[in-house]
Amino acid sequence: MYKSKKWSRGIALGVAFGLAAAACGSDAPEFEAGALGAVEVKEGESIQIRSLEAISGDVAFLGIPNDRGTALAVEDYGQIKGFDVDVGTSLDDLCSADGGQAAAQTIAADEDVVGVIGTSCSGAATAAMPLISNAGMVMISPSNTSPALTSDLEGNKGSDYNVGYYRTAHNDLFQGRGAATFAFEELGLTTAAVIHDGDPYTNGLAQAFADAFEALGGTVTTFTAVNKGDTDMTPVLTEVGAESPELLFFPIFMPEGGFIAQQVAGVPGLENVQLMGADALLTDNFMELPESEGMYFSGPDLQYGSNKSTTGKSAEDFLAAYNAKYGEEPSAAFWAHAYDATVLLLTAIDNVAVESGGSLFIDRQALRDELNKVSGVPGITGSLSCDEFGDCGAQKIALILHENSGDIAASKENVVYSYAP
Amino acid sequence: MTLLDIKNVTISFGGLTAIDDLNFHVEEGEIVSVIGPNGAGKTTFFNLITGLASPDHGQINFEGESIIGLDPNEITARGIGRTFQNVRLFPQMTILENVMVAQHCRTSQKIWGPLFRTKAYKEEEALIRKNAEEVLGFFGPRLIGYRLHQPAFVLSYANRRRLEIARAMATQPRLLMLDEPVAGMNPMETAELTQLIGKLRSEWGFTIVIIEHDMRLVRDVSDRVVVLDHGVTIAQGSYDHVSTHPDVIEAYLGRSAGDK
Amino acid sequence: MTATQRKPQKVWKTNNWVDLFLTAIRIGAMAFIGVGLLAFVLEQAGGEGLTGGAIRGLFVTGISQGAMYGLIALGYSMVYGVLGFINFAHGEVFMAGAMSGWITSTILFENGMWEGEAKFVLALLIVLVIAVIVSTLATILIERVAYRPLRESPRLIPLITSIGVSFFMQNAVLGLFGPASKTLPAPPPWMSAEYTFLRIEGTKILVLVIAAVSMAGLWVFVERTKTGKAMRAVAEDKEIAALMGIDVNRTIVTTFAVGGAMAGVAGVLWGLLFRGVSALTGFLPGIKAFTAAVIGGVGNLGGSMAGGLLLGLVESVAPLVILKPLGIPAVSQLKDAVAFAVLVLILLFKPTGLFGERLAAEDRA
Amino acid sequence: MSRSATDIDAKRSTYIGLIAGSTVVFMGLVGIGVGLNERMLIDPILSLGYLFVLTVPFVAGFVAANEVVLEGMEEPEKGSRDLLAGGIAGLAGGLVVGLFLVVLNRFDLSEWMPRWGDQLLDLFSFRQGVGLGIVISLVVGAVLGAFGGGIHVLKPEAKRLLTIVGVSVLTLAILEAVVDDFLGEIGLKSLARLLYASGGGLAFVPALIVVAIATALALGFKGKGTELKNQYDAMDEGEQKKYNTYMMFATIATAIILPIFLGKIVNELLANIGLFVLLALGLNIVVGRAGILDIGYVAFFAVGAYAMAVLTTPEAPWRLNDTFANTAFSWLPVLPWLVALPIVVVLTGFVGLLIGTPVIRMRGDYLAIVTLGFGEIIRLLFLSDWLSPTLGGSQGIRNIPGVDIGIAEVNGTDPRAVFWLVAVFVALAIYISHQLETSRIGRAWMAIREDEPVAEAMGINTVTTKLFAFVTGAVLASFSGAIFAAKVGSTFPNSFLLLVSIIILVVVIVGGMGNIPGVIVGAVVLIGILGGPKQPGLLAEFSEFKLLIYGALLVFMMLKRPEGLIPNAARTRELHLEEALQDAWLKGEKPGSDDDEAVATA
Repeated sequence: MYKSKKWSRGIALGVAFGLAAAACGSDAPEFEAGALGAVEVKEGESIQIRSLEAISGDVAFLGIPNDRGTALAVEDYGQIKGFDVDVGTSLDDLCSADGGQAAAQTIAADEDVVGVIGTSCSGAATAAMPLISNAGMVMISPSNTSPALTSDLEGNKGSDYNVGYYRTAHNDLFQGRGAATFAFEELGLTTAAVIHDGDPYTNGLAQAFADAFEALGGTVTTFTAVNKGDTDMTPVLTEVGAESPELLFFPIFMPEGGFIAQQVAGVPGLENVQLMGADALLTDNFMELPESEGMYFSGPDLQYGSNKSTTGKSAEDFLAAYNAKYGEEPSAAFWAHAYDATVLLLTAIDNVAVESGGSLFIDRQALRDELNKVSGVPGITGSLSCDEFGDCGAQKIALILHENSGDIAASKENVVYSYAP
Repeated sequence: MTLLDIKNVTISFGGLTAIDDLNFHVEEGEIVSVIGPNGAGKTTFFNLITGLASPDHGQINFEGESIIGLDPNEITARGIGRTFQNVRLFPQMTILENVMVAQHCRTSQKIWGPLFRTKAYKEEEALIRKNAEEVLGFFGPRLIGYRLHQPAFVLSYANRRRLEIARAMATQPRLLMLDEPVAGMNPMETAELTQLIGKLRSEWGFTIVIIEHDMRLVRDVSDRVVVLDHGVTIAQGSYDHVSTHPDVIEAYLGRSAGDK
Repeated sequence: MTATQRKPQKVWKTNNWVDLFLTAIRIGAMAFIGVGLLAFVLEQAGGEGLTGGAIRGLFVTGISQGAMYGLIALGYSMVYGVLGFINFAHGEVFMAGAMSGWITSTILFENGMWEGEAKFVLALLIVLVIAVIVSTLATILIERVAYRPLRESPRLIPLITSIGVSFFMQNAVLGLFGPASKTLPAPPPWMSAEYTFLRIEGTKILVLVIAAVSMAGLWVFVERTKTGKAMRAVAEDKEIAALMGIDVNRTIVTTFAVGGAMAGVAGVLWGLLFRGVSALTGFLPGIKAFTAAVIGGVGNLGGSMAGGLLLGLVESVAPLVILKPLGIPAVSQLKDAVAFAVLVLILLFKPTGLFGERLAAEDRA
Repeated sequence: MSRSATDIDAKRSTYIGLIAGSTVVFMGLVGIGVGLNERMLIDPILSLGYLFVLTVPFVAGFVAANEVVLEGMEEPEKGSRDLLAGGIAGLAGGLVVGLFLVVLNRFDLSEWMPRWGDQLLDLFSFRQGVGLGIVISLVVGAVLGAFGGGIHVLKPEAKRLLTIVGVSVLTLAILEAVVDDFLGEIGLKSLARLLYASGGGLAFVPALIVVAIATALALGFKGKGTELKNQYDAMDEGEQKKYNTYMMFATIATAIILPIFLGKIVNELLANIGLFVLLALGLNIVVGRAGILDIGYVAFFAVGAYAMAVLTTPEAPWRLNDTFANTAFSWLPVLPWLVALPIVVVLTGFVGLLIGTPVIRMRGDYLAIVTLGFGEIIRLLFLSDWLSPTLGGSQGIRNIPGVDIGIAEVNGTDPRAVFWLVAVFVALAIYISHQLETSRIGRAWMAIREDEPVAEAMGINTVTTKLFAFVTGAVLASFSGAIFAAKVGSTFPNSFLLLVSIIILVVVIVGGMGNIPGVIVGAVVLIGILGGPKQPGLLAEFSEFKLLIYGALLVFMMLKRPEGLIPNAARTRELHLEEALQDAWLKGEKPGSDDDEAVATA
C-alpha cells in the first residue's frame, strides 16, 4: 500500500517540476511597465480579452447578439502585431449585480486579461466595474445606458463611475432628451405620462425623459409604474387617463408593453393619446401587434447606412456574416455597438502594444490613456469619440414612426426625427 | 378537596351532541375510571378538560379556578397531564427527549442560557435529565439504559404506551389523565400496568382519571367508576355497583352488535 | 418528585401580547383602509377623482380577471377539499392550457378560422376543447407521478413536492417553447366592440359568459351526478367513502381532472383577454387563485368563485381607490402587494375564509 | 434458486426504457443536450451535453435490472439476465430516440419550439444523419443499458472501484475551474495547462492518467475508510468527543488556511456558497426543526441587506433626499458595518416578529402561501417608487462600503477576505443552531414539528416557541444579507426574488432537513455546482437549466429520499427499522411483546 502511494506521488511531483522548469525557461524581457503594470503575451500565446454579457435568462435576447458581435469583430480584426486575440469562454452577467460581480471576479483573477467587452445590464456593471478597474483592466460596454456609470453629461462624474469604464451605447440622458425634444418641439405635445416597469433600465430612461420633458417646459402628468408579470393594465391606464395626457411614454419591455398598447383603447381620458415606446419595444413580437401602429419609438439610431468600421465592414456585411454563422437575425439592437466596442478595444491594444524580446507587452495605463484619446474613430454605429467619463458612443438618437404592423422593416427605417447633440 | 369540578358541560359538533349537560368531579387523590361504549364521548370529555376542545356552555374548574378558554399548554402548566388513545409520541425524538420536552412548562431557560451554556442552564438541564430518568425508571429497565437515545419509533407498542405515560408524568401534573392505557397490551402487561397505576397514586401522589375498556383494570384500580353513554352519565359509583347497573349492561350489550 | 409536594413552579404567561398585537394589526389595517376610502370620497366630491367611466372600466376588468382567478381557484379548492394540500402546480396546469390555446389558435388563425362569426365560434370551441384536454392530461399526469405516492405523507410533503413540480413545469415549458412571450391572434373586430348599456367589450362579455357556463356545469356535475356525489363523499371522509364502495383513487383523479379542465378553460380565457402567454403566465395567477380560494373558503366551490371575483375586483380597484388618495405614487406597482395584503387581512379576520371552509374532518384541526 | 437467463420482466424493462427515451427527447427539446454540448468534460470524447444524454439509458438499464427483493424472498442470482433487462430498457429508449429522429427530420416545428432543428438532429444522430443515427441510437442505447444492468453483476469491490474512478474523473472535469485556479495559485499553472484542453475539459491522455491514479489509490486505500469508522465506533464517549474536537479544530484550520492557496475564482465561489450556507442554516431551523414551511424566507435576506445598505452607505438615497437629509434623521451618522450589524439584526428580528405573529397560528399550508405573500410584499416595497426616496427603488442602493475591520476593508474586490468573514458567521450560525437545537427550546421545536397538538398538550406554548424559531431564522438570514450588501456593494430588488426562497428550500431538503452537516453539504454541492439564483456555479453552463434541475430535484427528493442526501446515519438505519415494524403492524400483528423489539433492534 505504502509503495503505491509513494510512486503515485512521485509521478505527480515529477510532472509538476518538469513543467515548471519549462515555463520559467525563457529570458527575462526588457519592458518598463506603467503604474498599473503590463500584460505580457509570450510568443505563441494569444492576447486575452473577455466577453461578459447576459447570455442566459430572460435578458439573453440582449446579451447573445452582443456576445456574437464581439466574436465577429475579433474575427474581422485579425491578429494584432502577429498575435491572436482570444475571447475565451463567454461569461454570463445574469443581468444582476451579484452575477456581474461573480463573473468579474473570474475575469480579474486572470492577470493575462487585457480588457472586457460587457456588460449587458447596467446593474451588473455597477458591481463588476470596481473589480475590473482594480485589476487595471478596461471594460467597454455595448449596452449599458445608466448615467450613473459615466456622467450626467454636464461634466459631473456619475455615482458609479470607475476609471477604465467605457461604453459605445448611448447615455440614457441622451435618449431621454431626444425623445422629450421630439415630443415637445416636433409633435408640440405639452403633457405627458410616463410608465416604467421597475427595471433599472426602464426606470432610468423614464426618469430621464420626464426630467428632460419638464426642462423643456412640458408637464409630466403621471409618473407611474407596473410590475413585470402584470397583465391587466386597466388600473394603471385609468390612473394615467385621469389626467388626460397628450402623450404616453412607456419605455418598457414585452409582454407588458404589448398589454399596454392593447388595452389603452377604451380607457377614459386616453382616447386621443399618442403612444411612444423606446428601443426595448423595437422587437418583432411587439411591432406585429396591430395596436402598435401609429406609435413612435425612440432608440439609438440604427440607420447605419454606409458607415464602415475600421475593419472595413458595414452593417450589411455584419448582418450577412451573422446570419451565415448563427442562422438567425440578431434579437436585439446593440450588436453593432458590441462590434464597435470590440474594435475600439482591439485598436487601442494595437496602438499601445510593444514588441520586445519576442513577447508583446500591453501597458494597462497606456491602454486607458489611449481609449481616453479616442476621437472620430469610424465605427458601424457612426463616429466614435470618448468623453472623459467613458461615453464613447455615436450618441445619435432616432425617433421612428411605426405605420404598418405588417412591414416592420419599413417602420424601422422610417426615421422621423434624429437627435444628435 | 375537589381537584376537578365539571358542571353542566355541553359540547356539540355540528348537530351531534357529544357531551350533554355533564356533571363530574374528582377528589384529590382519587382514581376515577370513565367507561362507556365506543362513541360515548369519553375522548371528547378528555379533550374538554385538557383544552383541545371548548365547551358550548358549562363550567370546568381545576383547583377551584375555571380553566375554560385556557390554551392546552396553560392547562398542562396548571397541572393536568394526559395520554392519548392512539399513542401520539414524538417518533423522531429519542425516548429521553420525549420525556425531557414534557418538562417544558416547568423550566424557563430561553435564549442566553442555551447559547452560552450558563451555570443556571446546565443546572436546569441536569434537573430535567434527572427527572426524566426518574419517570422512565418507573417502568423498570425497559426505557432506560441504551434505550434513552433511541428514537421513539423503534419502541414496541406496549413500550410506546409506557413512554406516553412517562411523558405525561414528566409534565409534573396533579391530575393525570390516561386514555386507554392498556389498549393493545397482553394480559401480563395489563396486570403489570395495573399495579403501576396503583403506585402512581401511592408513590407519586397523582390523582388519576382513566378511560378504559379493559374491565379488569377498571375493577382493580378504580375508587369510582363513571359510565358515559351518548354524552350523558348513565351511572356512577363503585365498580360493583356500576357493573351490575341495568342501564350499563344495556348500553354495552344492547348496542354492541351495531357498534364497530 | 411527587406531584402533591409542589405547585407548578412556573406557568407560561398567556399569549396575550400576541393577541394584542393581532388586534392592533386589525385595527391599523381597518384604519388605513378607512382613511384611504375617506380620502377617495373627498377627492371624488371635490371633482378631482375618477370619472364614472373610469370606475366602470376598473370594475369590468376586475371582474373579468377575477372570473379567471375563480376558475383556477376551483381546482385548488377541490383538491384541497379532497386531499388537504395546496397543489402549487395548479397554476402551471392553467399555463399549459394557455400555451395550448396559443398554439391551436395560431394554427386556426393561419387557416382563416378566425374571421366570420360562425367560424370564429367554432374555432373558439376547438381551442377550448383542446386546452381542456391538455390541462386535464397534465394534471392527471402530475397526480400520478408526483402526488399519488405521497398520499399518506404529512401534508407538507406533497406541498413541497408541488412547489418542485411547479418550477419544473415552468422551466420545462420555458425550455421547450422559448422565453419570449407568445402573442395570440386578435379576435375579430366585432369582439372588441362595446355592448350593452354598461358598454362592456365583447371579449370580456365572452369571458364572463364562458366562466359562468363552466361554473354552472361544474356545479351540476358536483351536485347532481353520481361521480360528483362520490367526490363529495371522498372529501368528507376517505375511509368511509371507501367502505361505501366508492373507488377513492378514481374519484381523486376525477377531482384533479375536473380542476384541470377548469384551469384549461381559464387558460383560454386568459389568452382571449390578454392575448399574451409565456411559460411564466401560470405562476402569479396560480398563487392569486389560491389566495382567492382561501379568501372564499377552501373546499367551498361557490366561495372560491366569489373569492376570485372579489380578489380580481380588489386588485383592480383598491390601488386607485385606497392607496392613491393617500398620496402614494405609482400605485399600480403595488397591485400584487395589495392582493397578498388582502389575503393576510382576510385570514386575520376570518381564518376559514369569507364563506367558510369545507374540508375533510381530519384536515380541520 | 436458479433461473433461466430469459426470466425477466420484459414489460417492465420496456416501460422503463420508453420513459428513459422520452426523457432524452425531452432533454433535447429543452436544450440540455445542445446547450451543454459546448462544455467539454473529457476532450474530445465527452461533452456535458452528451454526459446527460448518455447517462439516461445507463440509469434506465440500472433501474430495469434492479429487482425489488421482497422480504423473505431469496435474492436472485445476478447474471446475464441483468444485462438483458438493462439492454432491453436501453433498446426501448434508443427506439424512442430513433423514432424522434424521424419526426425531427420529417416535420418542422421550430416555429413553436426553438430547439427543434438540425443541431438537435446532429446531437442525437451523432452527426450521422437520420438513417445511420437510428441504428446508432439503438446500439448505443442497448449497450449503455446493458452496461447499466451489468453493474448489478459486478462484485462489490469492482463496483466500488468503478465508482471511485468514475467519480474522480468527473469531479476533476467538473472542478476544472477550481483545480486550474488552485494550481495557478501555487505556481503550477503549467500542470493545469497540461491537464486540461485549451477549449476546456480534461485532455484525453491526462484523463487516462487520472483513471490510472484513481485505480491505484482505490486499490491502495481499500478498506481504510471502514477501518477508521470502526476505530471511531470503538472509542468510548469521551474519546469520541475528543476526536470530534480535534476534527473541529482541523476543519477550522482548513477553513482559515485553505483560501490562501486558492485564487479569486474559487474564493468567490466559496464566499457565495457561504452566504447560502448561512441562509440554509437559518431556514433549517424554521423548516427543518420547527416544521414551519416558510417560503418567503428571502424577505429576511432582503431586509438584512437593505438595512445594512441604508445604515452604512454615505450616498444612500435617503441621505441625498431632501425629506430626510436635513430633518429628523440627519443626526444618524454613517455607521461602520460592525456597528450597524447589531441594529440590522434587531431590525430583521423585529420584521420577523411582525411577519411571524399574524401567520404563526395558521395551518401549515396557509402559512406557506402567506409567507410567500409577505416575501413578495417586501420585495415590491423595496422596488416601489413609493419608497424609492429612501430605498432607491429599482435603482437600488449602490456604493455600499465594505466591512472595515480595522486593519483592512473587506469588500467584493477581495473574495478571500469575504470568505473569511462569511466563515466566521457560518461558524457563529452553526454554534447558535447547535446550541439552540440541543436545548430545551430545540426540543420544543422538534416536538412541534412532530405533532403540534400533542406538543401543546405537553405544556409547550406553541405560538411563542414557533415565533422564536421564525425570528431566529430571520436573524441568521440577516447575517447573510448584511454580508451580501457589503460584498456586492449594491443591493437591487431583483436579487431577492421568490426564487431565492425556493432554492434555499431545495438546499435544505436535499441536504436533509434538521441536520446541520447535511444542510452545509447540500449548499456546497448545489450552490457550488449548479449555482445560486444569481450566482454562477462551477457548471456555469447550467444556468439556463438550473431551475429546471432544482425543480426536478425537489420532486425527486420528496418522492425517493425525503430524509435528504446526507441523513443522520443512525436515523436512516432506524427509519428502515420503523418501516419493518410498521409493516408488521399493518399486517395486523400488533407487536404485543418486547420480542418484536428484539427483532427490530437486532
